[in-house]
Amino acid sequence: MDMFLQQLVTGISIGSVYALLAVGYALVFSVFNFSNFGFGPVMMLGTFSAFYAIPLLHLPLLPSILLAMVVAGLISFLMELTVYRPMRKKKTLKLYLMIAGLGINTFIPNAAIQIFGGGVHPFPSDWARATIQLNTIAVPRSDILAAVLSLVMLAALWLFLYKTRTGLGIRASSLDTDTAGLMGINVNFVAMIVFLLSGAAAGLAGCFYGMKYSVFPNMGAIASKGFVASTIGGLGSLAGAVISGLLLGFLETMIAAYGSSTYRDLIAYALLVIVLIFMPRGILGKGMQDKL
Amino acid sequence: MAQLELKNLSVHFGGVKAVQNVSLQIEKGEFRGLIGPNGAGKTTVFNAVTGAAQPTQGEIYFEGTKLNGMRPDKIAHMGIARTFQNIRIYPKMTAAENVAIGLESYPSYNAFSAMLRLPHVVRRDKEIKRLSLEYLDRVGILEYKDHEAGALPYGLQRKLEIARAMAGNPKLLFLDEPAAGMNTQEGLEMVTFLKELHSNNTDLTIVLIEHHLEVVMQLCQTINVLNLGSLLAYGTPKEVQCNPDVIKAYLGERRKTYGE
Amino acid sequence: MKKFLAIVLVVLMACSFAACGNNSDSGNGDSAKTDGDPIVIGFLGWSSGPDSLYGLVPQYLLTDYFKQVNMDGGWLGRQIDFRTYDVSGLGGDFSEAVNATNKLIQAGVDIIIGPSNSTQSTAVAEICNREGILHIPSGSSAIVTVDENGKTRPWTFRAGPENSDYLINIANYAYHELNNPKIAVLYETTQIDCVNMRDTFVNTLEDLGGTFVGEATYQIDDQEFRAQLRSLAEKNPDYIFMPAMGYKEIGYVANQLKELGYADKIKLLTISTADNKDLLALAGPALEGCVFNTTADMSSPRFTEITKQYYDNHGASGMALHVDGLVSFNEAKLVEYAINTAGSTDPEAMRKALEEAKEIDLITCPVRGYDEQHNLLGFQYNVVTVKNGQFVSLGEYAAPAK
Amino acid sequence: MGYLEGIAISASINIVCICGLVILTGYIGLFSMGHASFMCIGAYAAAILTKYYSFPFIIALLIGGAIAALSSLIIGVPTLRGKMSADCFAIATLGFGEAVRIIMSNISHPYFGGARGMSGIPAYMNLGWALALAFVSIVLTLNYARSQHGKLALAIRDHQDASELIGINIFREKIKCLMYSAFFCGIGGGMMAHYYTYMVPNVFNATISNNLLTSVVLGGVSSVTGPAMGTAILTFLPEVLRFLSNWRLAIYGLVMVLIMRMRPEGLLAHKEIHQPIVQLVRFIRSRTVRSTDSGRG
Repeated sequence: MDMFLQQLVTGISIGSVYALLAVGYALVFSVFNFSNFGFGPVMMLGTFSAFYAIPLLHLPLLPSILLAMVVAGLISFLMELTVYRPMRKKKTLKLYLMIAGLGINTFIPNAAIQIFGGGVHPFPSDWARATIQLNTIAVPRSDILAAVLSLVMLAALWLFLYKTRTGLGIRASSLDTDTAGLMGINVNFVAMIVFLLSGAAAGLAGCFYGMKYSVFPNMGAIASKGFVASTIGGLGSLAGAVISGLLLGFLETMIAAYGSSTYRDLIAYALLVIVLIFMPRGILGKGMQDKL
Repeated sequence: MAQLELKNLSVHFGGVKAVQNVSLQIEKGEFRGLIGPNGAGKTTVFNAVTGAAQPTQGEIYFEGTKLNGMRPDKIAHMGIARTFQNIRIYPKMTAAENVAIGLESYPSYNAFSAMLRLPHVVRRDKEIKRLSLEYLDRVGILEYKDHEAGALPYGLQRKLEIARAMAGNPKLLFLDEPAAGMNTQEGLEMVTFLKELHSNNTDLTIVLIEHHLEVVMQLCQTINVLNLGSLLAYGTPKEVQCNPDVIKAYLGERRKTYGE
Repeated sequence: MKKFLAIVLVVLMACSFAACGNNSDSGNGDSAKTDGDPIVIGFLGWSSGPDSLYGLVPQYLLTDYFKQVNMDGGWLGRQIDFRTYDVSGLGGDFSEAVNATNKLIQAGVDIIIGPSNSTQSTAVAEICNREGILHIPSGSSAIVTVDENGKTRPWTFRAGPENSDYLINIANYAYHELNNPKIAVLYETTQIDCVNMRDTFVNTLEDLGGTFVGEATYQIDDQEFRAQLRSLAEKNPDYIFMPAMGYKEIGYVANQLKELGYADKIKLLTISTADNKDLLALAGPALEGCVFNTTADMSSPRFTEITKQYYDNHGASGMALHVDGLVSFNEAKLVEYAINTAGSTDPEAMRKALEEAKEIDLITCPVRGYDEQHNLLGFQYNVVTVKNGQFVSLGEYAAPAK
Repeated sequence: MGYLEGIAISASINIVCICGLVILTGYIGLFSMGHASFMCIGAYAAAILTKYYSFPFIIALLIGGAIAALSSLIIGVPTLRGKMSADCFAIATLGFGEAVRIIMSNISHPYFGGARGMSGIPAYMNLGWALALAFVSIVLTLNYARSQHGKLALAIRDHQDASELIGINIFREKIKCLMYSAFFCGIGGGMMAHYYTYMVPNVFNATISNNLLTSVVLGGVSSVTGPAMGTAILTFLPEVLRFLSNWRLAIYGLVMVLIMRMRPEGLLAHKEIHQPIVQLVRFIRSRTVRSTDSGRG
């Protein structure tokens, strides 16, 4: 039982990192129908900004997390501005956008290794590293912070999308980007908001990952788990992304505990593929039936 | 026995009852019209027969074979072809290649001979090309054979779709609003064309969905009227035109459109 | 017609390779060089991608070293042309290592040193032994110097420890010095070095009559070990042996052990990868009392000068000097010995020099030359523990002879 | 073996792999993030056949390809039967890729060697074989692409649902394309094994799969020679960029982004490299025919 609860806590905390990343993918996908493969570097750069800000500017933890979110948001938007927007203007296939993202994914981490060095560093916050003992289970403070802040972020995101005019515009664009443009919604503005928000989610996820594990130039590789989660959740569905992010975290930790750690990924993927076989559009995916 | 028979067909999408308890029979060689206001479920009937939508209730028989649950491509190969309300040509292929898809949707040579380009593949490809051109010629757009289909004008794309459907050598042809989006002149041309098509292929059954009543009146021998998913009336064009229910349904719809 | 054109296409492509590839290399493969020509030494390192610190640190050390050698007039009156090549590539396949090796050979390289992982060392060794080029890697698996038929590769000489020697040492240390503790193993199943180390360790321990209580595995790039640690903890080990290829994993395991509250009872027993100052920053408090069997004592005066120079020149790189970097640095000393003893860069003479060597003073330790399998004789191992957040050397350890 | 020869062999191996993926990605519009697994299967199969059973090289390659193609059914049949979206298929292949790598690493049978890999594979691969196989693969794929099979694949990519109503068996066509791609990746893997003579399962990781995908897309969809050229460029680029030393991979990524930014349709979308030449030849031939005609007249 202890084992189960311990793994549950771990599963939820890593799951919330996956969920935030998946939400970031889903936000961009819901409007522009492609997965931003340049998402890992966004997360990494956001985390590094907090990593340097804390000792250099003597920022407390929460403002530095906020800084990471802002920086990640801006970098994500910069990516949209310099790479994706010009390509979208030329009406390219989404596969090409994804490959451009893969290029970014090669470029930024390797440049970061040369600039920041290839070392692995702890996130500079002693507060987050301490653990709280609940009965027989050890819960790191960073996990509690991660769970709370992820919830806050997701709630804020939900309020923004469903209770504001800009949010309405984004949802309209997610149904049909071209028509939304014709209806007077500024698609570029929507793009800005969407990329800023998804970047912010990545920044937050990156800080949690850094606190829980470490900060290093290739930490963005974990974003691929977010991609898996957002796809399984139903591409473009935010709720699906959250559910499947948590599910993926839960599955991974539980299989490692009760199944086999050697074949963990194999079993996790097999289960996900089974989910996909029964729900070919993902858990909460929109039915994309061609209107004949 | 009727060639196509729908028995109490219902198609529901979630809570939406797109087609409700429709029964109808279509005889071989007939030219049938299927009309009704927007959202009456005409296309859904086509979709149910061709396998694009699953019937919630009821049965569909084609030449005595039950079509329910059959894979769409198998249905197509039983001799049912269709065109699409929203044009579905292959934009990057040439007109001739588009027709070739309909002509040979199950490849007649295997993948290995295709890779090696064996002599019989070359022969068959030539044959496909020749036949494709023949079908293009029959709908009168032979001169556009090497044009990219996506770049053709709207009316020609409709004709190309018909050519592609005909290339499958169907016994039953569903035409989904072939004159949609055309001006009067083009619409008239389409009417003449369809008339010729039917008179040249006497064995071919054609079912036509059309919004323009005039078109249907000129072409069809009998007409089914659908409204809100149910059959409203059946008869010759004359009978249907005078049916008060039909008039009401159409006027009602018109009032709604103008009212908005 | 089309087929003819496809031929033209392929030929054009081949020509374009030739056009782009030949710009910088004017040399040829002949070793008949005049005395004035520089000695070409090629270094292959894992210098980009996730584990770049294992290539970059040696690269910095070696570059500085050869610069100094050149300033002092070079060897045999000839300057050193030191070329470094990244072999990490995009995905860790060895096409990069093979291409770099081929390029070096074509450029008339005299000696190739590196890389440090066994997979790539083996791929490079295959080519060097076909072409008769002296190759000094620091990959630690047996297959680097001995091919699959058990035949020693004549041109490949190891610069670091060999797994069995190293792991026998660790297992002996654990059995004799740690008083036959209960030991569990946590290792990565897809990496050749990890699997080899695990096998040798477990076999040696069982031969000695040690207490091996269980094992668990993890995957490359894993960051979550709590499940494995919990299940290992149930077997009450005193030590968990972890032959990890990167210090990141060791840091994670240490932190998670501490979080789970096992850190007081269960200590880590691990290898030289852990001997890295950056690991202390990552998991210092959690490592208290852990034991690392490493290949050099970093605090020894032997390395004061090297350490000072490294941090003066490369302190800003964000990477600490690590023991594995020093082991790669051994390669330079072996090259120096081979060239100066042979008195020329004649491949056969250099090979002979190394094969017949009786005493070489390496960076990390003095050795007694090579055995028949081209493994270093008398390689010294050192034991390090963590006390109050600092590495403390427990001194050299040599396994008792059988 | 020379340096350029080595790169040319690498490029040829990649071209062979790409030839399969062209059909899967560029034609039928499915993309895979795990095709390295088929290279792995082909490599092991071929290597075991030549090393332990002394099969002739080419036969071993073909059997390796065939085994890879058959193994693609394991992932293809369950995922392609339903109308799984292309992205979900990508995830499924990603999982398959990881699965194969992990299983291969843990097989303890002496032929496979587990994580230690296989060494001492006969070095049958040389530049001649490599170029010949690349050339044959390109020709075969060009033939396939222009045949009815290729056209049906294109049709499915453009309008999947409508194509099924027109009478195309979507499942069979997709499986065929997947098997086709797995076959060529298997052959490429076999070539790799006999070139490096040593391999470990970790070589066939997700990054290799992504590189394959990148080359296909960079070369342009609905084209065979475009991706072949793209592959050659991407194989060669890291070597050309060696002068940048440690910044090499960063710049490689940047170049990739720039290429996509400049040519958002890929290098040769919907075109073949030899088309202009063929047209020119046709034009000249028609000229000469006409002139001889007029001469006779």
